Parts: sequence; C-alpha cells; structure tokens
Amino acid sequence: MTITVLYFARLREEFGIAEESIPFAAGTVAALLDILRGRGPEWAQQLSAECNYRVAINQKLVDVGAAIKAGDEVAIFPPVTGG
Amino acid sequence: MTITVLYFARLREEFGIAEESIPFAAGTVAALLDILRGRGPEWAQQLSAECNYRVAINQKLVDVGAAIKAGDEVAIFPPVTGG
Amino acid sequence: MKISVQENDFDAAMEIAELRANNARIGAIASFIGLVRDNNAGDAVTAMTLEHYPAMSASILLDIGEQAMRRWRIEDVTVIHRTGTLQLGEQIVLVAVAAPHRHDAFLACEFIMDFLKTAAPFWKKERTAQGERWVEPRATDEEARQSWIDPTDISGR
Amino acid sequence: MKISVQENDFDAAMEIAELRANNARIGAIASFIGLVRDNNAGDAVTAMTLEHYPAMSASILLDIGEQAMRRWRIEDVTVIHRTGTLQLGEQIVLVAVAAPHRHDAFLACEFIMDFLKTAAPFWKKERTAQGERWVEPRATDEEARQSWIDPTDISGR
Repeated sequence: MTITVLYFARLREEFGIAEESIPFAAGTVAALLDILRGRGPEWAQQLSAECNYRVAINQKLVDVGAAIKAGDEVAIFPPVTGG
Repeated sequence: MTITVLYFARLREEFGIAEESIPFAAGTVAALLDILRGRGPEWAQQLSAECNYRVAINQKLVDVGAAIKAGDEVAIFPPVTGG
Repeated sequence: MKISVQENDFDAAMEIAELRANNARIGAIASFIGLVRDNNAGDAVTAMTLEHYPAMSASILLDIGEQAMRRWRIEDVTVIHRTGTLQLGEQIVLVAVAAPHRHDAFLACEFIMDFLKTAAPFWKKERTAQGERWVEPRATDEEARQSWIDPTDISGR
Repeated sequence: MKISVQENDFDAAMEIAELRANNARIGAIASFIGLVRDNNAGDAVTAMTLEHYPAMSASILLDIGEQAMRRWRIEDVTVIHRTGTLQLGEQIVLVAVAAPHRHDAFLACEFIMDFLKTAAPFWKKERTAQGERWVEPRATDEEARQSWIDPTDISGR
C-alpha cells in the first residue's frame, strides 16, 4: 500500500522534504518511524524518542501505537508554536 | 461642625434627597447613621443593619467605625452594580 | 493608563489601537466589553440608566488599574465606563490590558472587571415591561472578587 | 462560529461587531489579540514567518471552539489565525467569545488560546540579528493546557 507523509517546520527543513508518497506495509506509526529512522543519522536523530515531535493521521493527533491504513495522510511535526 | 452627606441610587430615591449639609458633632460613621435612622421609619429601615449599604468618606470606602471630620463628604449608597 | 467615565459611546478598536501604539513589548491584549443584555433575573430588559458617584467613580477605577499594574507584568490598561441611559445592545464598559504575555493580560483584565463590579460606585436601573427597577448585586460577583484576595500580599491594599 | 486561517490582516472591531450582531442575549465579550513582540527568549525579534498544516489548522481550531461551546454557556466564538510573514507589531491571532455573562466569556477565551497554543499546527520562525530560528515551545503553555483537563469530564474529548 501507499501512504502520504508530510513534514513541517524544523523537520521539513532538516529532512529537506515537505511531502512524499511512500510504500508502507500496514502497521503502526511506530513501524513507520522505524523505517524513517533507517534513512540516516539526521532522520534517526530528529525522530529519536527524546525529540518532542507529534504525529497526525488524516489531520488527527495520534500516538505511536495508532494503525496506518492505505491512502492515509501521515504528518510528522515539531511541537506547535502558534498563537 | 458641618458635613456633606450624599445618597445614591435606591437610597437617593427612597429618601428623596441626593445631597445635604448637616451639622454633626465629631464622631464615627455609626454615630451619623444613628442620627439618620432617627429621622423616621423609612430611614431606619433603609439604614438597618440587614441592609447592605456602603459608606465612603471623601470617596474612600470605610467601615462604620471610621471617624468623620469637619468638612468631610460622606456618601451612603447601596451595593454597586456597574460593569 | 487611561480611565474614563463618560456618557458617550466608545470605539473599542480605536482604544485598543491607542493602548498598543508604539510599544513593541506588547505581545498580548486581553479585552472585555460589557453590553446591555435583553434579560436579567428572568425578565426582559429594554434599556437601563447608569447612575454613578462622579467624584469617586473614576478615581476608584484608577486605583483598581494601579493594583493590576502592581500585581501582574502588564504594560498598560484602558478602562472606560459609560453612564446615563443605554439601550439594548449598547456598550457599557471596556477593559483592555496590554502585556508581553497572554496569561498576565487575561488575569489582569478579569481582576479589573471583578473589582469594578463590586467596588466602583455605579448603579444600574433597568427598564422592563413591569416598570423600572434597581439591579440587585449578584452573589457570584462578590465571590469573584473574594477569589482574588491574596493572603501573601502585604502591600497593604 | 467563525474560524479563519488567513494571510491577510483582520479588523478586530469588525469581527467583534459581527460576532455580537443581532444577538441580544450577549452581555459579555472577552477577546484576545496576539501580536508580534519585539523580544523572545532574550533576543530582539524583527519579524516572523508562520507556517501551518493547511488541511489541519482550521479544523482543529473548529474542534477547540466546539469544545468551548460545550463546556461553557457561550453564544458564539470567532477565531482568526494568520500565516505567512508578519512584521513587528502585526496581529497574529484573534479569539473573541460572546456570552450572556463575563465569567463564561473569559474562561472560554483563555481555554481556546491555551489549546490553540499547544494543539493547533502552526509554527513560528523568528528573524533576529543572529538570523532565523524556529521558536521553541514554552513549558508554561503546556502547563496552561493541562490546567483545563477536567477529571469529571466524560465527554470523551
């Protein structure tokens, strides 16, 4: 299956990418994060447990245990600082 | 000595007077209130202990124990309801 | 600090623009506008008359504003209170507080309103289908004021 | 309820006028305006750029507004958040809440700001003399959000 992954703010800049479509076998957010961390040290560092990023599936905030389905839009971003 | 006494809102209407100059021997707010209550049943009722009126001397809220001096402006009024 | 007790209506946007003018330290403006509501204590209200104690009303608003300036980190305060006859929907009061951060602005704004409601010498007389009547104070207003009493405050106020 | 995420500036007075139009139940309007401040974390700030997640930002503001409508007795809510590049002193955000009584209006307005600050997907990048930098979240914002968690709330939010 294919999913869309979006990156925002600091993560968008660090990874040099705002949006991508990637193949992903059905699984949880944690499984996706493992794949992304495997891309290199920058990815592993930015997505390490200490970094305070948030994940949304289809525009709803989720925990790393949430399941990702085909066609989902997964967004990964730093803590928000609006207002 | 002479003092000025002001009445506001419901008290002004009930007493039919907004402002008066009255002779007053030096004393406390409580002494003034005793004199005013002696004017008749309407005064006694509106200035009874159960009625929730407030007293200010020279535009500062005071307790009944406060002393009144010659020339003071004493205001007696119901609980405020602005805002 | 700007304190005004006036019969004329006010332009809240202009007041807020003045409050923040030329002060780049301001990151937050909390404001409150009180309006003549159509209903009080279960009865339809069509208008009201606001009486005040002219020699005292502005000076106590200034005192309340100064208390807020001492208690929170705020840059400036505007309080405008109207008097006279006001129709349904008209503006009664504006409190606007400018501060670097929002929490100070919110707290100071609510503090000023709570003290204004319970200490500033204004009285409302409502017009209803049953005639005119003086508005009764609400117990919740006095409770709101009491909630701000700070037992650790030794400033003497 | 009016929710808008937009690049253009807003006219707070016009927004508040629309919020209260034709609703005589409203006796209180609490509002908040956030501005670009000259200083953050000790450094001079000259401008900022606000990035957001377009598909999510307005919908989560709507969700926060609906939570406030359920939790307090309020009549209506307006939330406007700007994006793009903003200069010193420019308006960033407006939250305005109309209610019969002031306490509901104040609480709902502060609630919306506290949740907006910690849940709505906006990110600020500041321009300083040292260059550009992403704004770090403040721990006090998260504490403010936590303070609203109601252990008796079984609505499932």
